[in-house]
Amino acid sequence: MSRAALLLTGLLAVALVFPWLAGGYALSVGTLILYFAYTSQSWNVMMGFAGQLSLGHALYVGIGAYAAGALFYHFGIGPWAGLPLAVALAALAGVVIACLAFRFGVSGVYFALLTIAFAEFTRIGFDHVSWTGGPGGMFLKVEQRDSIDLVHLRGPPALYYYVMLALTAGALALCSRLLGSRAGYYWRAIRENEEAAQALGINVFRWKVLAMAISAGMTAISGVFFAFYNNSLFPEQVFNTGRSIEIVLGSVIGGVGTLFGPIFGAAVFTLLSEGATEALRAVGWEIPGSKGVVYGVVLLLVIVFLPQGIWPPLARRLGIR
Amino acid sequence: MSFDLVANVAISGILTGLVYGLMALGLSVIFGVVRVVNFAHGQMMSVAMYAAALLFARFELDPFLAVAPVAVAFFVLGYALQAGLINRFITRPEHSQFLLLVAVGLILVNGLLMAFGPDARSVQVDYQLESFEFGDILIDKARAYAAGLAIVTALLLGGFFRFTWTGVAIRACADNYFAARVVGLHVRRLYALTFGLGAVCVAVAGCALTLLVDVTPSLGPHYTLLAFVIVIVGGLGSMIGALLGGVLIGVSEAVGGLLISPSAKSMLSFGLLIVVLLLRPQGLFGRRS
Amino acid sequence: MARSQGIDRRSFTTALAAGVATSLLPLRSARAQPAKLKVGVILPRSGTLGLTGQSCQKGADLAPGVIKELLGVDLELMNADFESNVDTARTRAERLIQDGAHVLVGPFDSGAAAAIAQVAEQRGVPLIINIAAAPQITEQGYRFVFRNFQTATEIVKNGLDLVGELFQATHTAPTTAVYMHVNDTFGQAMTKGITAILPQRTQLGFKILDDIGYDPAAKDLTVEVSRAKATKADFLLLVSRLNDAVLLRREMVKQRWNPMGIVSPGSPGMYEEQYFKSLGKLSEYSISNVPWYNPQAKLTKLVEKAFLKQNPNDKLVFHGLNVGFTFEAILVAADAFKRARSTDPKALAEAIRQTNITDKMTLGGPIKFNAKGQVEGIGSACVQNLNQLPTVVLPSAAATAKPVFPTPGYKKT
Amino acid sequence: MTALLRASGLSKSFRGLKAVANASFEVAEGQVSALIGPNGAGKTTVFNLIAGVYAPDTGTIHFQGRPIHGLRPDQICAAGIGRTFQLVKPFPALSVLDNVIVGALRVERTVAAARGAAHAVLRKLGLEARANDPAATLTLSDRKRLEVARALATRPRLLLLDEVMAGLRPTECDQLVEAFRGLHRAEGLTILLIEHVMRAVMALAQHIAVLDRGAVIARGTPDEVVRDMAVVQCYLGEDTEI
Repeated sequence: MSRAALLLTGLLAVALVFPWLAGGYALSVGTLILYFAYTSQSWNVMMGFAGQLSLGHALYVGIGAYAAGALFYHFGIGPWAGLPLAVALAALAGVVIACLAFRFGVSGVYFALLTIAFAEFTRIGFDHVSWTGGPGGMFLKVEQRDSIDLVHLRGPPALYYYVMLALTAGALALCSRLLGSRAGYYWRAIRENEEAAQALGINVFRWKVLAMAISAGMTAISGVFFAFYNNSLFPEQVFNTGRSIEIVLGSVIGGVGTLFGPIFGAAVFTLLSEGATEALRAVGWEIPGSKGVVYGVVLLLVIVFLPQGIWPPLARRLGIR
Repeated sequence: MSFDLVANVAISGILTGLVYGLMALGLSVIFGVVRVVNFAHGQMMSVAMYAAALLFARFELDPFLAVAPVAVAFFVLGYALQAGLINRFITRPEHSQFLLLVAVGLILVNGLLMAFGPDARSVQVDYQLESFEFGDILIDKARAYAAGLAIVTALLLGGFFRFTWTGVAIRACADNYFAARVVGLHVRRLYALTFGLGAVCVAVAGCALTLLVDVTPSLGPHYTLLAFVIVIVGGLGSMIGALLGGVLIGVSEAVGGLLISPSAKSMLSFGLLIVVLLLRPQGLFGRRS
Repeated sequence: MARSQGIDRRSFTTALAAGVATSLLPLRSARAQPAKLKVGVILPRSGTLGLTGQSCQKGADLAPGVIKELLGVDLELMNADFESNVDTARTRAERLIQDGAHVLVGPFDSGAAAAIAQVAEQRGVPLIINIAAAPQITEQGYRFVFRNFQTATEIVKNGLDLVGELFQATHTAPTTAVYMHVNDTFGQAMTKGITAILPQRTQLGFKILDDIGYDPAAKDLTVEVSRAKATKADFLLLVSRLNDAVLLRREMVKQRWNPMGIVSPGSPGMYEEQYFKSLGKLSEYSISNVPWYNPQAKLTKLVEKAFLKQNPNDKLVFHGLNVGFTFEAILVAADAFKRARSTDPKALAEAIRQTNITDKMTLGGPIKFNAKGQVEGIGSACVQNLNQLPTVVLPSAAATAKPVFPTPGYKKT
Repeated sequence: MTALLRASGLSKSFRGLKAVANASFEVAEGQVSALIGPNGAGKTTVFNLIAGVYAPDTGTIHFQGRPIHGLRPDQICAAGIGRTFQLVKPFPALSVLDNVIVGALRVERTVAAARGAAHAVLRKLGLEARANDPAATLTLSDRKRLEVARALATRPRLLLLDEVMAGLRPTECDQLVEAFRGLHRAEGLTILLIEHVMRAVMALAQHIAVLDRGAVIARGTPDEVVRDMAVVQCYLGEDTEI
């Protein structure tokens, strides 16, 4: 067994027994880590694989959340039935944005700004859609807490943890498959040099759109989870630009374009943010904003001194290629 | 809808837009030359606003007079930021630069929160509640002065780029990085200078804006986005484009607020941004590159 | 930042590591000895709602002392700041429960309340909402969520009734109003209430000419006020938060708009200290019909004494609503603890359900929860800013001054 | 001998500047042809017109009898034309092997098959030893080889080489010439090269077209062209290296 496989098995084993070891708070932090790992992995398909910088991924989380949430809220249709719709809608949105952007030759920073603009546009738009509750929010009905109802994704916290764990593992497997497939080769070629990729017969436009569709669809699944985990949705919360940045952070801290980076990065930055709160409390320095400053400084240090992210140098040290 | 109403709203939109335009001008200059996306732009401006509010609270210094010290301080800070940090990033990939400035923005927002708490600060001067009256048309005095300051600052900056050797050198850098290096320009120093000048725009706009808007630590990100919208719509690297873009956004949001629900008016800006990016990526007033 | 000298890097790193470690260790706290009730107070002490959260915190801080005196029960407060961020609210709530909180109190904001309610329900720990008006929260089917505050619908009902009383008391009969509201969870809930209830209150005799919703993060309300002014309505019906209320009032003066008055059918903002601080004279005469406290009540005197002891330079009246309802939420918890003689969350929840507190600080009937965990019959007062103080002017039973309406316009001094 | 590629009457202007003016030429099947001319003669533009980077203003390009002018670069590649870039454009973060696999995937159905094909191409160009190194670590000469390998992996009928010798040392140049000769001999690959280094042109090309100011001014076998050089010289100026 290779070192990577060993590490992966070990991690998975720890992750599987974690709910038995951890208290409620740790479990919720664990769920949060997995959530960010998953969304960041999804984002990584676009940026890490295909090289297209999206800063508006909250859009797809929101579409997924609202699609599945609204089906449940208005028609009592459970999340699993809502899932395909959520994925389809988000993928469609991704395709539309990608087609517009790439057809008109929007790229780089401009593309990033375009994705922000679409997300913001949608956020404000949702503020004026009364069917989804507008800014007042959409509140999903909550069932009894001790019954495990997989059909409606209702149950104790551990259920959500395992759902998220399954999703994260699934995303890792999917991304690993993708990376080794024709798509993976083509995307990386496009990322490295679009012109050269095109000269090798790659229809750059089509493959970029595909990357966007897959990334958006994957992200939407986390939105469905988000809706049923939180039970209340507000456009301001869901589509916020800050959300999009959180999604990006995992990959960037962990290592853009790597498979383990997003997972590792999500863990680091979630623990950092929680740890900073605890640490500041421990040293009696509970001033509003102090956590944010610590967070910002650490982020700054990582970016300045570890431009590849934390994972690649660590992997080298562990002897994993 | 009466003419007075539209005229009143449009005029105030133009005036506010000019101030926003000045802020965006700072972004345009930085982006146009250094090619780095300043995602901490609005956050920097909220720092300037705090500085102005603080100078007022401590010394009763009118924000229009506070412009001088704040601008000088910002020039130094901007220069230092570029020279010490961002210059190391000019060859890094875009997402890396973006995160660097996100981190800077985070530190600024939360630093302000730590230093000043969450409550809004404002400046109270006599002319703030006064207006020029032309029949039914009322023009807010503070707003008019702020817009005037924005225009003067933009003109000075324009003059600098056109008539001074350094200004011309900076433009050369913007046009062609390698050529500029080949002819022996100290590019990195010029970059730092540019960032300093961008920061001055931000400082002046921030001081002017304290008269119109109460400042809170969380104000920054909103203005960062606004600055981007203006710069892209107006045309990157076009100085007049940034000002006109500001005016356009100011007026469209103002008039939009009359026609549709005011809470939806920002959709117009983002909608405009999307359309411009797709159809005229060089901006409405920019040259095709 | 001078404070940074306090921490060197190593001690910080150690603390950070320790923080990460403790936050993950399964600390199963002993819940056996019922000597003390641990109350997790979760409020937005920083961020956009920071000021109000800090105001609420004052009510929490004085609670242990007053309640010890009142019920002889020992309380331990565990404070958490959710930074006006719903996600943080969620993890902070988890953390409080993990650290052994027997009951949660908070969080002022409906969005956060919805998130915390979810956690409370999952962990089976009672949450007593101090302030948060979105009606849906007590309609989602939670069993561990209680609210001692009016829902938006009730606020609107009471608020509009008080508007009627105001007209009667001042012998005025405005026929038109322009309605402005902040477009967030709270404003939306209020708007829904008003659209439903106003048509039933035909005796009020005014109609709404325009409905202007604005962005809660609005920096500039020029357009909104211009549009409102253009309706030439008799008075302004306003549902606001704090910052926007300040902004709006100033803009009205700039645009020389002097309607008969500004009346809030029940929203924060105009009775809060910052409103007076930022606006000075301009704050005068604004009217808020809000859930309020009874200045005459016995409990109020007790609370006020404690409040002044802790905040010698403050006045209770500026924090009345926030302090009152936060204090009462903790009181409910303490009272249930006393009766249940246990910190077991299920027992506590059961006891809370049986609450019947008649000796209270806020206006209205006794604190009794219905099947959904909602208290009904909380009273409102018409509070007008007079002589730089929020002053109860209606209902006459609790009033300390007469209402002024129409209000005199702003004059430059 | 049939013409594999036939360009006739090609013109292309940039902002009013005529880069290619009514140029016509043919590339015969199985031959090595070269396009030479001074800087600014329009060679690279002609090249880019063939490769689909630009569409010609006027004129047609036929490949195997099919019109290909105005197609996108990826369609040109799919039609069977491989190319290299004057300024090499490897995929720097990918390994040498992965670089070539990307090319091989044009014809192979699976990644595994593409890997096999890529190894074969690398062997042919003597890059096998570096297969697992990131492309960014290669020397310039090896990067040029990599470019050729990548283009070859797409199994082109026609290979376009854009100044592939530029910047190489004479020995490296000779090695590469040898490699091309081998390819041409072994597989009968048709090659069109644009080249400044006349040494390589004379060693490789069987047919030469001379381009000046966007127009073809001479064509023929290397000997014929050299014989014409006196004429050519006056067109091209003194600095043409022969």
